[in-house]
Amino acid sequence: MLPLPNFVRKDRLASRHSALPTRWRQRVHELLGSINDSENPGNPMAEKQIEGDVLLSVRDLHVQFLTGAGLIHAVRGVSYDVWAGEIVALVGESGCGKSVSSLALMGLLHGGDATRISGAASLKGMDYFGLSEEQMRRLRGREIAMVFQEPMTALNPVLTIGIQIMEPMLAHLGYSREKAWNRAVELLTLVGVPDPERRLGLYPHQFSGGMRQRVMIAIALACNPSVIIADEPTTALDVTIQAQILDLLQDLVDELKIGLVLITHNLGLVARYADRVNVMYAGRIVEAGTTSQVLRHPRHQYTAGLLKAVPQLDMPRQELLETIPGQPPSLRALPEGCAFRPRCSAASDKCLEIPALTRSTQDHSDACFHPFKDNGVYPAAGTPEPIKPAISKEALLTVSGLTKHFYLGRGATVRAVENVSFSVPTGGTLGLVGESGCGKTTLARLLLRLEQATAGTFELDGDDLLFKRGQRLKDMRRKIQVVYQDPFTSLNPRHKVADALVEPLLVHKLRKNRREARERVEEALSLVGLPSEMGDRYPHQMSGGQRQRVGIARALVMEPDFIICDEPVSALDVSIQAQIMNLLVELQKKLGLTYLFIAHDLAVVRHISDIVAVMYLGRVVESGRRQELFAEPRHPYTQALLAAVPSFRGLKGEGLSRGPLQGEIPSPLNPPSGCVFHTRCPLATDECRTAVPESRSLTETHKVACVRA
Amino acid sequence: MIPGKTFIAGLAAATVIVSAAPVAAQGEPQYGGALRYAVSDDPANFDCHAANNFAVLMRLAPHYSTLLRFKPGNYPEIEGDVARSWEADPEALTYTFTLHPDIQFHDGSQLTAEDVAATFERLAFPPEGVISERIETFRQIESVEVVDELTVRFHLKEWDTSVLGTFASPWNCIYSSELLESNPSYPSRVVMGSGPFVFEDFVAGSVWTASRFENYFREGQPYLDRLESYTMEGQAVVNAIQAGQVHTDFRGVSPQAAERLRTALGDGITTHVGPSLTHFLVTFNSQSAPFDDQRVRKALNLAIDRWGGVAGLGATSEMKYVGGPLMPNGQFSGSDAHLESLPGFSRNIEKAREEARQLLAEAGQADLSFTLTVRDGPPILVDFAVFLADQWRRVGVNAELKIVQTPEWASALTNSNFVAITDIYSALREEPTEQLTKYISYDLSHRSAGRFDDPVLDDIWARQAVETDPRARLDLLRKFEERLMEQSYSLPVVWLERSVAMDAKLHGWTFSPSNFLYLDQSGTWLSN
Amino acid sequence: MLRYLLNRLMLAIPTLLGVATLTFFMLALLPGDAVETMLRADGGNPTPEIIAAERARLGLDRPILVQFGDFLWGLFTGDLGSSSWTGKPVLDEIMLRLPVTLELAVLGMIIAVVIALPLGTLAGIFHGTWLDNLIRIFAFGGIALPSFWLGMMLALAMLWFFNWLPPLGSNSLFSDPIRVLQQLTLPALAVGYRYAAMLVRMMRASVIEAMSEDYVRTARAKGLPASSIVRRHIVPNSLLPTVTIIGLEFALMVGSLVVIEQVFSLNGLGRLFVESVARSDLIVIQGIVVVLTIIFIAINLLVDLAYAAIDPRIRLGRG
Amino acid sequence: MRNVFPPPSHGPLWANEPKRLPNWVELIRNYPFGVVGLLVLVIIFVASGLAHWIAPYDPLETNYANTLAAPSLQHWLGTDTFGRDLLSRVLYGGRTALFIGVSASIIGSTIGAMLGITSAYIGGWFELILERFLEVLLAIPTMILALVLVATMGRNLVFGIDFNLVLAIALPIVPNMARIARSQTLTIRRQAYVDAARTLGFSSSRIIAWHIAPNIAGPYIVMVTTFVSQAILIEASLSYLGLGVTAPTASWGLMLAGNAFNSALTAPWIVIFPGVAIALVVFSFSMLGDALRDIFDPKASAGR
Repeated sequence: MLPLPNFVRKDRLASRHSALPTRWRQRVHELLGSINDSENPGNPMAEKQIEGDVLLSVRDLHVQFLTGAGLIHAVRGVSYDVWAGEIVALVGESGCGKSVSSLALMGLLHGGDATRISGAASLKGMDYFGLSEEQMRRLRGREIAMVFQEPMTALNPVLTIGIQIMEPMLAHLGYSREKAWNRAVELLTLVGVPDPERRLGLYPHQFSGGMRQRVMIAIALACNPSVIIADEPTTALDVTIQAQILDLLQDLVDELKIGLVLITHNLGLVARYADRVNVMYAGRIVEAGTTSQVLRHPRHQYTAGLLKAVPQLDMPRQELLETIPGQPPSLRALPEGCAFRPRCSAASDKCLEIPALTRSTQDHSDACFHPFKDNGVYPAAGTPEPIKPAISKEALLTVSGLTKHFYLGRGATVRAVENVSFSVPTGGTLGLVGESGCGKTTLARLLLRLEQATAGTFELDGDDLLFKRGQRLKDMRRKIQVVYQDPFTSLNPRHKVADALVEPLLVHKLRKNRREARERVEEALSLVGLPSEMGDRYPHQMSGGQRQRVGIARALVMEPDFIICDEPVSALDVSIQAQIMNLLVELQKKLGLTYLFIAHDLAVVRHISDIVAVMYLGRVVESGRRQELFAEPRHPYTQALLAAVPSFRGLKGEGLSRGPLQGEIPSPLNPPSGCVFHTRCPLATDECRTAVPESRSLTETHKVACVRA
Repeated sequence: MIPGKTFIAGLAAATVIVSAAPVAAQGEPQYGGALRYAVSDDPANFDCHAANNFAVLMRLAPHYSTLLRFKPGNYPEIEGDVARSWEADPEALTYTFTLHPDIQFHDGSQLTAEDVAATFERLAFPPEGVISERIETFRQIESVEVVDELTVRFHLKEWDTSVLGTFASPWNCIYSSELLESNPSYPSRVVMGSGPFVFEDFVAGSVWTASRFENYFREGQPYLDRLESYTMEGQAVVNAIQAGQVHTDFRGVSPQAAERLRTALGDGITTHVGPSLTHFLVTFNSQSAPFDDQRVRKALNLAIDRWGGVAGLGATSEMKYVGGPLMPNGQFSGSDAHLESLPGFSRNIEKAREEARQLLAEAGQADLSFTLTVRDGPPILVDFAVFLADQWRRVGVNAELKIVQTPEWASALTNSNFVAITDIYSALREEPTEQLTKYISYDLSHRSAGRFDDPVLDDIWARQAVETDPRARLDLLRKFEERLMEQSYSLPVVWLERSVAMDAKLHGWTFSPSNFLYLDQSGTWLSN
Repeated sequence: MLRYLLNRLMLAIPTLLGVATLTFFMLALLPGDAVETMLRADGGNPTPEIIAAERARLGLDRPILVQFGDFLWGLFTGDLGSSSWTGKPVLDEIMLRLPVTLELAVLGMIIAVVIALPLGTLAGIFHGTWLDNLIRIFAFGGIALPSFWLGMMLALAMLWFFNWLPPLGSNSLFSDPIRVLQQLTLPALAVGYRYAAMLVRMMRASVIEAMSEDYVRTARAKGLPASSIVRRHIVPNSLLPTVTIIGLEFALMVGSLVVIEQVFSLNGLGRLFVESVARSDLIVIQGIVVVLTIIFIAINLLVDLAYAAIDPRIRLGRG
Repeated sequence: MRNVFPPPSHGPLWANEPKRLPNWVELIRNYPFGVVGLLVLVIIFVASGLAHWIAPYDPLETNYANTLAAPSLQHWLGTDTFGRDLLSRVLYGGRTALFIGVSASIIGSTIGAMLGITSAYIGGWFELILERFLEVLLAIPTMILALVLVATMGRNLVFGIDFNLVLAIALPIVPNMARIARSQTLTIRRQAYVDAARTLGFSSSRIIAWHIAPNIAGPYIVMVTTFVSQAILIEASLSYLGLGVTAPTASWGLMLAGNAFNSALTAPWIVIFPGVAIALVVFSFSMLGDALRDIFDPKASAGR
């Protein structure tokens, strides 16, 4: 293993300080003083921990940006510590300051005087915020490293990954190229990239997303740093790959005694991997403690609300989710006092003051005047739901043998959708679940007639829609509507909300004139819980949740029978997800709508669907009623998916199974022969490699396409 | 340097050096050196007989001899070139030429009467597939007879004194009869004559090189070792002269450019300035309205302030002299008083314009508007058209310029596809019969641009051509001018000045009013 | 990689055919009789018989589609017809002038690249500073100054201060490279400046964009020194869009060549083109357009090669 | 290299939001070149638009008694070889340049944008054929294409403006704009709101006109600005070669054509002022275009 860099040794700290300009020396001492001063308003848990094995210590970190839109105070006094060999999670919704604070710690923010930072941070006891940019640079990658969210863009496309892994060693450790190369081979082996010697000569585009993230981790590990900050390291990855990557990080932390800061919005990941957790809201840590304390006994109202709002696979399904009302605050105009006050059911006048983070037990603190009382939010991991009969026998939508091939020329064919059949009962919801590239979105586009199917039929109400043209296609379009994933791109930025909603009514002549159409639009807006004055806004003047409501209203004005929801909540913050899902459920009840609900999140699908179909590489591998499929998954892929989903019932160290699925998802351009899943399947036999498994009926509703199930 | 100051100084210094300085005044010729000069265009092919662009002649003249030539240093006197002597016999309608013995072609063969006869037969009676641009000039020739090896006799249809000048035309390059026999169009591809310089190489678009012909028949000539002529045009020429890259452009440069060169190079530059045989004219289409009305044509003639124009434009451009169809201050021109009495030449422009407006009003064309077709080429052609339009604007007539490329312009001219068109006419020498072919009826002369039919005018032209009494001929010419300007079919407007700026080291070249002469460089030499 | 190149080559063929077709019909459908205008190019006065004979000689009396077929076949066999002005094969006329134009273009391109890449990089990494502003003004100047004006002013300045101009005549790059350099450097500066300006702008924009890319953040997180981030991460990636522009801007540079060759009396294709326009020598015009298109396509092919050399995603294919 | 990534200041925080500068000051600070370009253009537009009233002389009015006069109080920029007032000619020349530049740019860009949007949206054979065709046009160097066009089409004066000249300058713009519009449309087409419009049963023409075209307005304006400068340069070059604007119309390129440079050393004003005028206008359009690009496409100016 590598020696520690000598410049961070404490005995040399003094001499380093003397090398700094007087102004800075003074500043460093001030800051050091303030850390040792126990009255600082920072994290009370930190007091005793200043010495010992603390690797990274953050005190009262503030970050401000001066932007064209005004002053943004993104981080407002964040303090926490990271010890060797532990994973500390920073969890919160978008804009809570979790990423900005870590970039500040890495010294990666720039912008000169337009960005201001105050507070202190020390690595192994050495305050490093006062260092010059050049000294800071020597620390980055050497002592503190970072893994970013987007493995697709975080690697330089024109350099081999070998060079990219070797760079920090050459820059910091003065290694010869040969030595760096050997170490790079070692590192790739360590992060689980097979055939490392050959792979070092390859370029990033020759790697899959999961592999790239492993390379990123290898880069971070190159100089054997003491702290790694992982900023949403798996958000862009599929759930089975996510588990692989986090298991890897967990192992590295255990083995190398690194301190890992895991930044995430996913409470399930926190539960499964973090030792301690800091919950952030509007630039502050509102609750901190060990993972079990915070997740099992949340004290801040926000934490509790968040935990309730997220559907969990291992908890009984509720008809409606409990939601946190309102929108996350804008950092430019925070509410006075506790930032969560306007959304908090327990808020009182007292909350007009800013609550300090105070310790409630040895390893748990919170910043709430009215802490949440644990009154059975979490019934024990429950009995399985009883299997109820399907809502309706009568199918509104029947799809059979639907196939879509994209021809790329030179004989290359992407089999995006292959022989898919299912039906959706009137008034019911079919949940379609699968990882990226499984064909679920293509399927939606086929049903919407945005793509023309290669083969198959689909009937709505007994009417075959696949080859309709002209006016009849237009009529069909009225009956089938869609809610898109990304509320930022699904609304035309140049049209006011009301205009966007009035337009289809007039085009389809559903209303005689603009005034009547406007009335209908206001009706639809109120149905989705938006005040009618929202109609006069442009999309960019609204929040993500509001836009998604507009997207739903746009589908509703057409009075459709059938709505396709294409990942409608995956781009939304956790607290907003629940609101939208509840809205969909309520609308279904009220209007008797039928849904096709596409998602990659199994918990969300379980929450909302009556029938679930699991897709893998263009095929439906298993389908059935929600209750039977989740209680008794038969296909090995379904089982693996379920196992890979982290849930905050199963905490770290509670003996969960590891590494559910190995390998990568094969390319749909060149799918495996026989059963497409056989390359990753633990049960695969020779038969699976040759024969395409037929869909077998296990019960009247439960079908599986696997010979071994 | 202060620009304004230079400019004023320049004006004062203009037109100092007088033209046609005798060769002797320049001292003893020195041998050697390469003459580099600019030529504005490439030859399409190498056949003198088929060409009529002086740029072609600038390239070809040094390679060929002619029967007679204009005497160096003594324009417009004519002397023999390959002809040692000649006899005219008006009774027998013959010209008999005796050639120099010992004239060699560049290929070593002897130049004999056969070659002269073959050349002139080719010019006057071109065989199938050969283009001769001189058929009209030689319309008087009946036949060519080879008397003996050194004697050739021309039989004419009728007697014409002007024909002697025609024999001196530099266009009549003498070709080898032997080669012509095998291929009548060899001259278009091969340069092989008996002139002072032997063709070396031609890079299209770039440079034409020639070297001294050691066996040139004139003793001691030529003086130069080499000729290099570069294809270049416009501002690049002046730049190149200034930088010393070329010695000169024999066509001449604008006074403005000459002034610039004098300023920059001082004594290093010699400028030969004098009147030119080139003039600009404008022709109306007399066959169609509104120019079928003489009043309209005359009004437009009256509106042109020729005197004022040359006073201003002459300062910066070659448009320097006012004259009728014949060169002002020449052998055949009338007095200033007569000129000023002609319509359009009055010094009292206000009165003339008043009359013009009145004529227009009478003709019902008070706000006439028409298109003037203008040949694109040297910028001065456009400037000329701008001048005309400006003059007409002052009597309320709007002339829209239509600037076209030379081919389209030529087509418009011959097909009478124009309303009004500008034209340029360069003559070889002062010879009214030939020069006035531009101004007579079209059925008599294809050179004439105006599609009019005026027996009166034609009659005067025919009479002066055969008039042997010089005074009576001059009177006829004045009558011609009066009729022409009154009818205003085609209007001579300005006569150009020729100003050739050359490196002061260049000597022995003769300045003449014509661009076409003295281009064989046989007497040209460079001092050290 | 090879397949990528072949693919590019195949794509060039329809473009070339299209250009040939377009120019052929544009010129063939000219109003008026082309032959007659050609014959008058020298101010001559041809008789109808001569015109008819010439038409027959050039094969212009045949149906237009037959002529077109002939033209395409000629193109295929390297026969672009004969100049109606000199009667010589158009290909010869063009090949005579091609070296100068190519040398000038390449020299201009080299000057542009040598000037533009460092300046663009500097402007990009120091964007918003006075240095950036200076470089931007330099670049705007290159875009704004008309080439002919700049060329003429350069020539006059040379005359004024040094009484020197580039040597005249045709010089071969192989026998006398020094003279060729003397002859072409000044005009190449005039065309290269504009070219450089375009590249500076592109390079600057690409550098600015690259600086905010995730991989640069990664490189910073590794603690690499700024110089090596610029050298290894920012510049190679910024070169990609800039290299594309090098190919595309060539088309614009040809426009400058047309006037610059005029100004410096260079015996190149641009000058031949302008002269042929004045002589209405349609067959030469047609030939030049086709040849320039081939050069343009070839240059873009080279650019694609360079692109592939820099970008492993193309060199090695996807995944 | 030190300040490549200027580090943030580890200083005291802002207690309150610092007072923001007025919008126009911000604009000047952020886009100094763009603001200068805009101002110069406004001045030039006004001056040449009002040339009829501002110009001290008629641009065609000759004075043979006062040719090539140096700049003076009577003639601020001097006179040319016809004794015409150079200031008036420069002003009227601006009118010519701007009219031809702006109209050619708008015509070319609009046709190009329509073709680009339509082909990208409709796709299929239409796109394939159109794309080939545009590639053909793109492969012919701009100036050569314009030259061939003016040489073949001849002149066609409509109200004193050579319409064919405008077309010849506009045509090379078409494929360039079409390419840009096409790539923009392909991006926009992938946006969910276009899909949404299709699933709402809107016709293609409605989607193109109401949903795609307005979202291309930004790049369109940027490109129109860029192409104006290109068009002005081409007009000047064509006129310089004698194939553009017809004399005696005042045009900057024409003022430099012919023998103008012969007077460059004796009467430098006649070549300097028109050259400077061209450069200034193109300079300003480029600066404005760059600033507009930064404003409409913040990605290109990331990190500002």
